[in-house]
Amino acid sequence: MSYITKPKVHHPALQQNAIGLTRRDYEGTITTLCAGCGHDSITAAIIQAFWDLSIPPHKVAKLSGIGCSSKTPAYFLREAHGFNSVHGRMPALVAGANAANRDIIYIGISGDGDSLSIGLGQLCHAIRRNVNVLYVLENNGVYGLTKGQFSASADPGSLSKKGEANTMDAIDGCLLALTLGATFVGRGFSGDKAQLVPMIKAGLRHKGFAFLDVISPCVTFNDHEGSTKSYGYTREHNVEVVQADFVPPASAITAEYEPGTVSNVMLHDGSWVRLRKVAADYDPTDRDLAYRHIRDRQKAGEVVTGLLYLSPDSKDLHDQSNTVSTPLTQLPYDTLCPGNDELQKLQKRFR
Amino acid sequence: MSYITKPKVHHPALQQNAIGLTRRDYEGTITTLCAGCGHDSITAAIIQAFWDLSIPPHKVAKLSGIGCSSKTPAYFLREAHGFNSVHGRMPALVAGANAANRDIIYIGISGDGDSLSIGLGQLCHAIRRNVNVLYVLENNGVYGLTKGQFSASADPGSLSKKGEANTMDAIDGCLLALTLGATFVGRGFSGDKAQLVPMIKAGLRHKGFAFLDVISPCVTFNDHEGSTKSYGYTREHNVEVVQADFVPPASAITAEYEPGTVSNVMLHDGSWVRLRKVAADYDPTDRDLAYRHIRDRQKAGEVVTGLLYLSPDSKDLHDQSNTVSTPLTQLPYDTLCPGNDELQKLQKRFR
Amino acid sequence: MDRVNNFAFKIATANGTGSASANGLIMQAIFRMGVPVTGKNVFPSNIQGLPTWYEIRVNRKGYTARTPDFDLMVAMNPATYQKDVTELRPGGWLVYDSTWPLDDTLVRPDVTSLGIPLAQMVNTAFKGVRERILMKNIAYAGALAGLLDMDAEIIRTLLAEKFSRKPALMDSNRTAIDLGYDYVKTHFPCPLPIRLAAMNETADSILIDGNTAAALGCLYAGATVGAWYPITPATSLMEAFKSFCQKYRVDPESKQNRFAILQAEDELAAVGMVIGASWAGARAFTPTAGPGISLMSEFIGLAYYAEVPAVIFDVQRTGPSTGMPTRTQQGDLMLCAYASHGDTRHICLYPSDPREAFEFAAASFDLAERFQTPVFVLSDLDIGMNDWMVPKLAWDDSYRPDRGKVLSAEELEGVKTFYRYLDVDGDGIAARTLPGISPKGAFFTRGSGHNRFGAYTEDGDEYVEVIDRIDRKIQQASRAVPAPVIRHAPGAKMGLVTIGGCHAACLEAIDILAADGVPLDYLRVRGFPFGADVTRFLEAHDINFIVEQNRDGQLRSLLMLETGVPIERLESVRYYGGFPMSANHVIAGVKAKLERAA
Amino acid sequence: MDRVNNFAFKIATANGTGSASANGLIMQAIFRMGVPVTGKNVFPSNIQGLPTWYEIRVNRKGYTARTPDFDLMVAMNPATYQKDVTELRPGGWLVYDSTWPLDDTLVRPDVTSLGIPLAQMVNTAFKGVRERILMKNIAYAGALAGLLDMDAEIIRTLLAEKFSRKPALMDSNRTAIDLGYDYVKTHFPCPLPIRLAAMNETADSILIDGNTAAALGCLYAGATVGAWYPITPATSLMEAFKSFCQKYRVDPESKQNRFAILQAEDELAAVGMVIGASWAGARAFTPTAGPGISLMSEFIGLAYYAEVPAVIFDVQRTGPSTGMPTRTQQGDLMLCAYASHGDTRHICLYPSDPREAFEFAAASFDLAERFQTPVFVLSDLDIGMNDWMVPKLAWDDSYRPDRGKVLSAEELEGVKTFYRYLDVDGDGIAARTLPGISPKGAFFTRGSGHNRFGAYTEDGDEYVEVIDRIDRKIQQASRAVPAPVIRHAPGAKMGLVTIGGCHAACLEAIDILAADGVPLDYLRVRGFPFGADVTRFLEAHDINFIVEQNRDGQLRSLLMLETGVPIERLESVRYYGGFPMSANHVIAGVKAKLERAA
Ligand SMILES: Cc1ncc(C[n+]2csc(CCOP(=O)(O)OP(=O)(O)O)c2C)c(N)n1
Ligand SMILES: Cc1ncc(C[n+]2csc(CCOP(=O)(O)OP(=O)(O)O)c2C)c(N)n1
Ligand code: SF4
Ligand code: SF4
Ligand SMILES: [Mg+2]
Ligand SMILES: [Mg+2]
Repeated sequence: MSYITKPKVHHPALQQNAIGLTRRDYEGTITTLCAGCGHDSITAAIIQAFWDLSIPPHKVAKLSGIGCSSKTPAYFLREAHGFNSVHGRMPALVAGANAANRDIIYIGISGDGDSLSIGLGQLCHAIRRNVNVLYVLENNGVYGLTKGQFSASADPGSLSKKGEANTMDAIDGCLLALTLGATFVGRGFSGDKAQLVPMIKAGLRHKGFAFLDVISPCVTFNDHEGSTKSYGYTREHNVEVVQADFVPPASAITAEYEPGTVSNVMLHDGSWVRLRKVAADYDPTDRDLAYRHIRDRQKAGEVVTGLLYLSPDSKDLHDQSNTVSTPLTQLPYDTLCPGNDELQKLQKRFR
Repeated sequence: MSYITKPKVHHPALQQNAIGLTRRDYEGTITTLCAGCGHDSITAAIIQAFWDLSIPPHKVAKLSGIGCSSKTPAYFLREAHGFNSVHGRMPALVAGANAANRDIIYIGISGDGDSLSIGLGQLCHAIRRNVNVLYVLENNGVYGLTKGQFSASADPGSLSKKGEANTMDAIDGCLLALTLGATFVGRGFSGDKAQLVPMIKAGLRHKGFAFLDVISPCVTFNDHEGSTKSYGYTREHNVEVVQADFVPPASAITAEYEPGTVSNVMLHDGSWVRLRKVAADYDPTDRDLAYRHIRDRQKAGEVVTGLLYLSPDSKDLHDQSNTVSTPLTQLPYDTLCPGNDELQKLQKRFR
Repeated sequence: MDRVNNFAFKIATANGTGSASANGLIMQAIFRMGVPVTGKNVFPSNIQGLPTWYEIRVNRKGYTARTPDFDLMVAMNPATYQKDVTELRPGGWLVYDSTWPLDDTLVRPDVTSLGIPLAQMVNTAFKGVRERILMKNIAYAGALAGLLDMDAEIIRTLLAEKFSRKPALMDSNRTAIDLGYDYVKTHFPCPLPIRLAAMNETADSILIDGNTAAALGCLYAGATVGAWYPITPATSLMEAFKSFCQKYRVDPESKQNRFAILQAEDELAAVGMVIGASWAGARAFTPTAGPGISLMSEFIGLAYYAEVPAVIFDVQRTGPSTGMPTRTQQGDLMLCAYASHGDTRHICLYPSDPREAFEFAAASFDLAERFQTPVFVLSDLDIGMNDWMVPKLAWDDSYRPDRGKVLSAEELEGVKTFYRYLDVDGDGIAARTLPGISPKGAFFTRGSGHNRFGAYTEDGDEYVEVIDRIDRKIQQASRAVPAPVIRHAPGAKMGLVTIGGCHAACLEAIDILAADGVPLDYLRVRGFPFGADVTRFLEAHDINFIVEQNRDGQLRSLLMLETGVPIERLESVRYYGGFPMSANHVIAGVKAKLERAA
Repeated sequence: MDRVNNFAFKIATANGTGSASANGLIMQAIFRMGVPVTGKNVFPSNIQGLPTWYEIRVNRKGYTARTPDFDLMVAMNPATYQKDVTELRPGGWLVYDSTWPLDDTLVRPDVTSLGIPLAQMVNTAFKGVRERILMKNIAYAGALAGLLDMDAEIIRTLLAEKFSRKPALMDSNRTAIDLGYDYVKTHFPCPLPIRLAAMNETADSILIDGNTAAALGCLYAGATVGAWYPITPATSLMEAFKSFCQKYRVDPESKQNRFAILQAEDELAAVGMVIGASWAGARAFTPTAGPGISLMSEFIGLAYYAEVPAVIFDVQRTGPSTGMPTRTQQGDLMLCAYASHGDTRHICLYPSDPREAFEFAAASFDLAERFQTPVFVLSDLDIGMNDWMVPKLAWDDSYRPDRGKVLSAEELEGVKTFYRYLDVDGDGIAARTLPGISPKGAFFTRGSGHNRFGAYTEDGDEYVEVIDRIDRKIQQASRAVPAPVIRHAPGAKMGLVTIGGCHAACLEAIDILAADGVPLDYLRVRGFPFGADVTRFLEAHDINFIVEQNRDGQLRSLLMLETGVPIERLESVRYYGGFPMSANHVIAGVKAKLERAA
C-alpha cells in the first residue's frame, strides 16, 4: 500500500518520526473526560506508540463501544477513521471491518462494562476468531459514564460510591483470554507509560487478537472504604439531587517500577492496588504457565502486569478463512461476478 | 414446604421411591429426537436422578433455551413447570425465577450452541452470580436443530457434514467455568449413566450454580472424516434437495469404565473420543488443580470426565443478596407495602 | 407587566462543579415560599467539564412547562458565555463573576450586567480547592436570594435541615449564602423587578422527579424483584427503588431483604430475569431507555406469545441509536406498541408527570398480571429526572394487588385437568399457575407454536386459535388502561391531542390560544390500546392537532392505525430538539397549520 | 372436467426417511415433460420422526400457488393417516403400502385405494436397513410414474445424470423405480384420469428456491462478506452463497478465497460484522428470520443514524417469538419498516418468487450503498425454501455496482475539508469515505448526536438538521425501489393489493373472480417506502382488498401510514395459518367482504 505523507510546517521543537510526523499529528480532539482519568493516560501512551512506530494515521481504524473509555478514540489519531459504536458490540464491527480490509491497522478501545458485561460474548468470540486487532480494555472496575455501578471486574468486597459492597468475584480478563486460547495477552497500568507503550506497540504488531487489559483508575467513581471527606460530602448531597454532580479536581496517578518487583499504588480514594511486574526472564510463550502465574500472584493479593502470553504461531481470521492477500474491498468487480454466460450454464442444475 | 403426594395405582413391577413415585412418574412426553441421540440418554439419567432423590416433580422447574437439547425438558418430569424459552437466554430466566422463588429446585438444559455461542455472556454471568441451578450443557459440538453447523465446542480440524474443516479452538466449558469461579464443575458422557446419575444428583443438591458439561453425540450431524458410506450418500443428495433429509437409524452409544482409566468411544460416524475418568482419589476442592488436570489431559488428547471441582463454601445468589428465607413470591402484601401514612411521612423529603 | 412571581432564570455552569446542590436549594426555597416553580436540569453526557444548565421558572399561575426565554442568566461557564447571553430577553439581567473583568462576549447593551466577585470572596473565606469550588455555587445562590427577594429565613431553615448532622458544612454554607446575599444587597438595588413574593400555592404539593415517583409506585404495588442494566435516564429509577427497599423492605429481626435487585449484564438479561421472576410468581420490573427496548425485543415477543407478565419502564431519551442520552424525546411510541417480530401488540401507559408516574407504575403490575403480558410505562428524561411540582402522592390502603387468574392448589383440586391456554371464561384470558403449587398445575411454557391445551403444535388452525385469542385479550385491555384526560372548551370546533410530558405545555398553550380566539378541546391519551373515547373525540373534530415530541409523528401514526380516523383530521405538531416542549412550540405549530389552512 | 395436467397430489412421510430425493425426482420429471409444476415441502421443526408432507401441483395453465385439495394421496406415515385421508377430494385416489392390511383409519368409501406392497418388494430387492428405507421412497416414485403416466425415459435420464459418478446407486434407484412402476402397471388401470401429458411450457424456466436465487444475487452483485447465524428458514441462503463462492470465487493460482463468510456467535454479532464490513467498504449481507431481526434492532438503528450500508435478508417464518419455524408468514413487515428505537424508517424490498429474490438481492446492495442505510429483503419460508418454477435468471453484463457517493483519494484532494454529513448536492445524501484512503478522508462515526460536520453535538438544532436530512434521504428512496406491479382489468372498480409470495394466489384468484363477474385491478408493492403510484392506485379505487399473510394486516397498516388513504378504502384479506396462501383464501376473503357490503 502507498502511504500518503503530507507536507506540513512544524514547530522545530516538535520531533519528527520516520514518516515526518510529530506526536501532535497523532493527537485527536481534546478530552472531555475527568481531570486525572486513567483513560487519558492510556490515550497518551497510544499516541506515543503509534508515533514511535511511524504508522500513517490514516492507515489505522479505531473502534470502540460505549463508555468513558469508548470515547477516547476521538482523542487520538485525528486522521484515522473512528467508530464509536454501540455498547459492547465493537468486536463484531472490527471482525467485519477486518474481513473486508485486512490492510488497515485496527485498534479497539473498550471498558470493563463494555467488554465484560454486555459485550462479554462478543469479546470471547473475537478472541476465538483471532481477529487481527489490538484490543485495549480500559479497566476501572466501574461503569464510569453511568456514574459508578460495579462492573464485572470490581473486586469482591469493594464498596461502591453509594456504599454497597460488591459480592461477586471479579472476572480477570487475562485469565479469560488465556482460557479462550488468545494469542496475545498482556496487562498494564495507565500510570506506567514505560511498560504500557512497548506493550501497545507489540500488540499493534501482533498478527491476531492482542488482548491488553489496562488498569485505569476512575477518579470519580471508584471510591472505596475509608475514602476522602469529599465522599461523605457528595453522598450527603445525593439525598436531594438527581445525581451527585461534584467531581473533585484530581491528577493522574503514575507508577514506574522495575521488572520482577511489586509496586503499591494508591488510588484517588486512598485505596491501594499491588502491581507485580513480570520478571525480565519471564517466558511469555507458555499459556499454562501464564495462567498459573496470574493465579498464584492473585492469591497473594497481587495483580500481575506485563506481556503475559504470546502465541508462537498465531493464525488470524484471514489465515483461517484462507482469503486472498488483497483486501476484499480492493478486488475489481469483474473478478467477483461470474457473468451471464456462466449464469446460464449453472442453471442447468435447476432443470 | 409441604409436598403433596398423589395416590395412584401402579403396576406392581414398578418400584416406588421414598415418596411413593415410580420412574414413570418422572417421565415426560415421548421424545421427538433422532433415534440414538445422546440427549435422550441424558434425559434418562435425569429421570433416574430425580427418582433416586425422591424429589416431588412439581417442586421442580425445568428451563431451557432453543435446540434439540433444549427440547428435552418436555421429555422428563411431566408434573414440573417447564419453560422452553428463547435461544441462549435461559440463564437470565433461571436467575429471575430463582430470585422470586428460592424453594423451587431448578434445572436448566442447554446445548453447546445455546450456551457457548449466542448464550455465552449469560452463561458466564449466571456462573458469576452463582444462581442456584443445575445447568446441564448437552454438548455435541454441532448445531443439531439447524442441521449441523459447527458450534464453539467443535474440535479444531473436525469436518462438518458438508465437508468443511473447523479452524477455531474449541471452548472448553469446564475450563471456562473454573476461570469464572464456578462453585461446581463436572463433565460426563451421555453414554455413561453410572457416572452421570450421581453427578446430576450432586448438582441438584449443590447450593449454587452446578455446571455439568455432558458430551452427547449427535447421531445425525457430527460426521467426521472417514465416516460411513451413508455420509457420502447423503452428501450426494444434498446437491438436489433443500436439505439432506435422511437420518440413518442408529442406537445410543454407551460406555462404562473405571475411575482413573481411559475409554476410547467410537461415535456414530466412526470417529473416536478418548474419555479419561478422574481417579477415585482425585481432590475436587482445588480449583487450580482441576484446571491444570483438564489442560494436561487435553494436551494428551484426552477429555477428562467426573466431578472436577466443588467449592467448599458456595454463596449463592440469595446469600449474596441477603434475601429472606421465605420465597419472595410468598411474602404477604402487607409486609411489602409501607401504607399511606408512611407515604405521607416520607414525602416531607420532597418539600 | 407585573413580573412578581412570574419570570424565569437560568444558571450556566460546567459539569462536575457541584452546582446541583445550590440549584436545588434555590428551587426548594422558592417552593417553600408557596410559589409555583419548575426546574429543568440540562446536563451533558459526560461526567466533568462539559456545559450544564439549570433553568428555573417561577409562575404564579402554576404553569410548569419549560419556557425558552429568560429574564436573568447566571453565567458561570466561560465556555458558553456567548450562547448564554443571547438567551436573555431584552431588558434582562446578567449575573457574572466579576473576580475577572467582564468578558467581551458577555457584553450586551440591552441587558443589565451584575458583577459579583464570587471567586474572590470565596477564596478569601475558604481554604481547600474542593470547598472553594462548591461554596462558589452556594454564594451565587445567596446572591440570587438577595436579587429575587427570597425569604432568608427559609434558606436558613433549609440549610439547618440539610446539615443537621454536619455542623461544619452548615457553617460554611451559611457563610457562602451571606457572601452572595450581602454583596448584592450593598451593591445593587434589590430586589429586581423580577422578584418573589410569598404565596400559598404549594402547601399540598411536593417537588419530585418521575423516576423516584415510579420507584415508589413499584414499592407500593408490592414489586419484589427488580432487574436492570444501568442507562441514562432510567438509572435513577432503580437506584431510588433500592434505597426505598433498604428503608422499608428489610426484615426487622433477621435484617434480611424482602426484595431482590439484580444488576444484569445487559438489557437482554434484565428483561429475561423479569420474565423469569414473573413466571415464578413475583411482581418484577426493569427500567431502561430506547436502546434497552431494542435489545429486549426478542424476549418481549416471547412474553407476549407465552403470556408471561412483565413490567418495563422506558424512560425515553433522544434517539435514534445512542442519540442524545441526556436529552428528552418521545421516540419509542411505535416501538413499544408493536415491539418484536411477528404479530404483537402491547399494553402501554403514558404518564405526564411524576404523580402519574407513581400511579401508573403501580397500575402496570395489575395490568401485566391481569392480562398476562408485557406492560410498558413510557415516561421520558424530562419527567424521569427533573423535579416537578405535583400534588402530594396518596395511597389507598384498601388496595390489594390484582394477580389476575392464578390458580391456587385448592382451585386446581377443583378442575379436572388444567390446560394453560384454554379460554374457560370466554374473556380471552386463560388461567395460569405458578411452579411448586400442585402436581395438577404443571404446564409447559414455550415460545414455539402451541395449541389451547399448551401442547406443541405445527397445525395452522390450532396456532391461529391461540394467537387470535391473544389478540382479543389485548384489545380488552383498552378498557382497563387509564382513560384519556378530556377537557372541552366553550365553542371549540377543533381538538388538540397529546401524550405524556407535553401535557404542561399544551395546557398553557390552550389558555393562550383561547385568549387569542382559538378555543380548542383537549385530549391526552394515557393508555394503549386506545379506548373508544379516543376515537369518538377524534371523530368529533374536523381538525385534531396531534402534539408530540418525535420526528415522525408516532402518536399520530398510532392514532391512525388504531382508530382508523383519516389523516386529514390529524394535523401533526412536533418538536423534537431534545428540550422539554414549551407552550411556544405548541402555539407556533398550531398557528402555522391554521395559516396554511386559511 | 379434463384432469390432464391439471391436478394435485400429496406425499405423506416421516421426517428423516429420505423422501426428499424421491419427491424431487418426481417434480423434476414432470418439469422435464414441459408441464408447469409446483412443489411445497411441509416439514416439521425437528430432524427425525415427525410428520412431513410434499405437495405437488400440476397445472397446465401455469398457476403455481398452493392448492389445499388433493386428487391423490401417498400415505406413507401411519401417524398421519387419519388427517391425510380427509384431505382427499371425493373420487380421489389413495396410495398406501399394502405390505400391511389397509388401516381402518384409511378407509374412505368415496376414494379409490391403491395398495402397493412397497416395504415387502423393497425388502426382497435390497439388503441393509438404510438402503431399504431410501429405496422405498424411490419405489413410490416409480408407482406414481406409472399411475400418472410420467415419461419413463425422462426418469431414466434423471437418474443417469444424478448418479453418473455412482453406478451402484444408479442401479438400485433404477430397480426401485421399476418395482413401483411395474407393480402399478400390472395391478391397476394405468394411467389414472388425473395424468400427465407432455407440453412445452417449461423450456425457458427453471426450478429453484428463493434462498439459492438470492445467494446468486449476492454473488453477482459482488458481495464479498457474508455474516450469519444459522436459523430456519434462512440457513440455506448462506449455505448456497458459500457453495457458489467455492465454485466461482477461489483464485485459480493461489487457491485463496475472494470472499469471507463469518459464522457469527449470534445475530447481534452477524449484523455488526455486516455493518463493520460495509463501513470498511465491502458489500456485505446477513440472512436471518424474525428472531434475528428483533436481536439486530439496536444495531440497525446505529446503521440508520450513522448512515452505514447494510443488507439484511429476512426470510420470514411464522411468529411471534419462535412460533412455527418451519411454516411461512409475512409477519415482519412493520418491524422491518421501522426497526429500532427512536425515529427510524428503512428501505425494504419484497420479492414474490425466486426470480425476484435474485434480482432484488442484487438491487439491495446498490440501494444500501446509494442511500447509505440498512436495506431489508423480505422473502419468506415458502419463497426461500420451496422449489418454484420461474423464468431462467438473466444477468446484464454491463451492470456495474452503484457504490453511491464514496470519495476516492483523488476526489478528496479536490475538496477543501471533508465533512461526512454535509449535504453538498442537496439530495439528502452526503458523501462518505473509506478507511485507509487518505488523511483528508478521516471522519468519526458515531451513534450519538452529531452535527452535519460529523462532530459530537448536544445542540437541538444541529441534531434536528441531521435527522431531518436523513428523513428526506430515505423518502427519496421511494423512487429508487422496484416499482409496484400493476394490472388493470376491464371494467374493474375495485382493487386488489398484495405483497410478496401472495402474488401467485392473487393472480389465480383474480382470474376466477373475473370469471365470476368480479373484475379487480391489481397492484403488488415491491419496495418501501411506497411510491406515488401506490397512493394513486389506492385512491383510484373505492375498495382495495389488501391481501397478506399475517394476523394484524401489517401491509394495510403500512399503506395507511405511508399513503394516508383512509381505512374505509382498505379491506383486509388475511390468511396466516402457516401454509402458503392459495387462491381459495383470497376468493373467500374477497367474497366475504362483498357479502358484508351487500
Ligand atoms: C445498550 C446500552 N445499555 C446501556 C447503556 C448505558 N451505558 C453507557 S456507558 C455504560 C457503561 C460503561 O462502563 P465501562 O464500559 O466500564 O466504561 P467506563 O465509563 O467505565 O470507562 C453504560 C451501561 C448504553 N449506552 N447502551
Ligand atoms: C435467535 C435465534 N437464532 C437462531 C435460531 C436457530 N437455532 C435453533 S437451535 C440452534 C442451535 C442449536 O444448537 P445447540 O444449542 O448446540 O443444540 P443442539 O440442537 O445441538 O442440541 C439455532 C441456531 C433461533 N431459534 N433463535
Ligand atoms: S467518570 Fe471515571 S472513567 Fe469516566 S471520565 Fe471520569 S474518571 Fe474517567
Ligand atoms: S439432530 Fe443430532 S442432536 Fe438433534 S436430535 Fe438428532 S441426533 Fe440429537
Ligand atoms: Mg469501566
Ligand atoms: Mg449442539
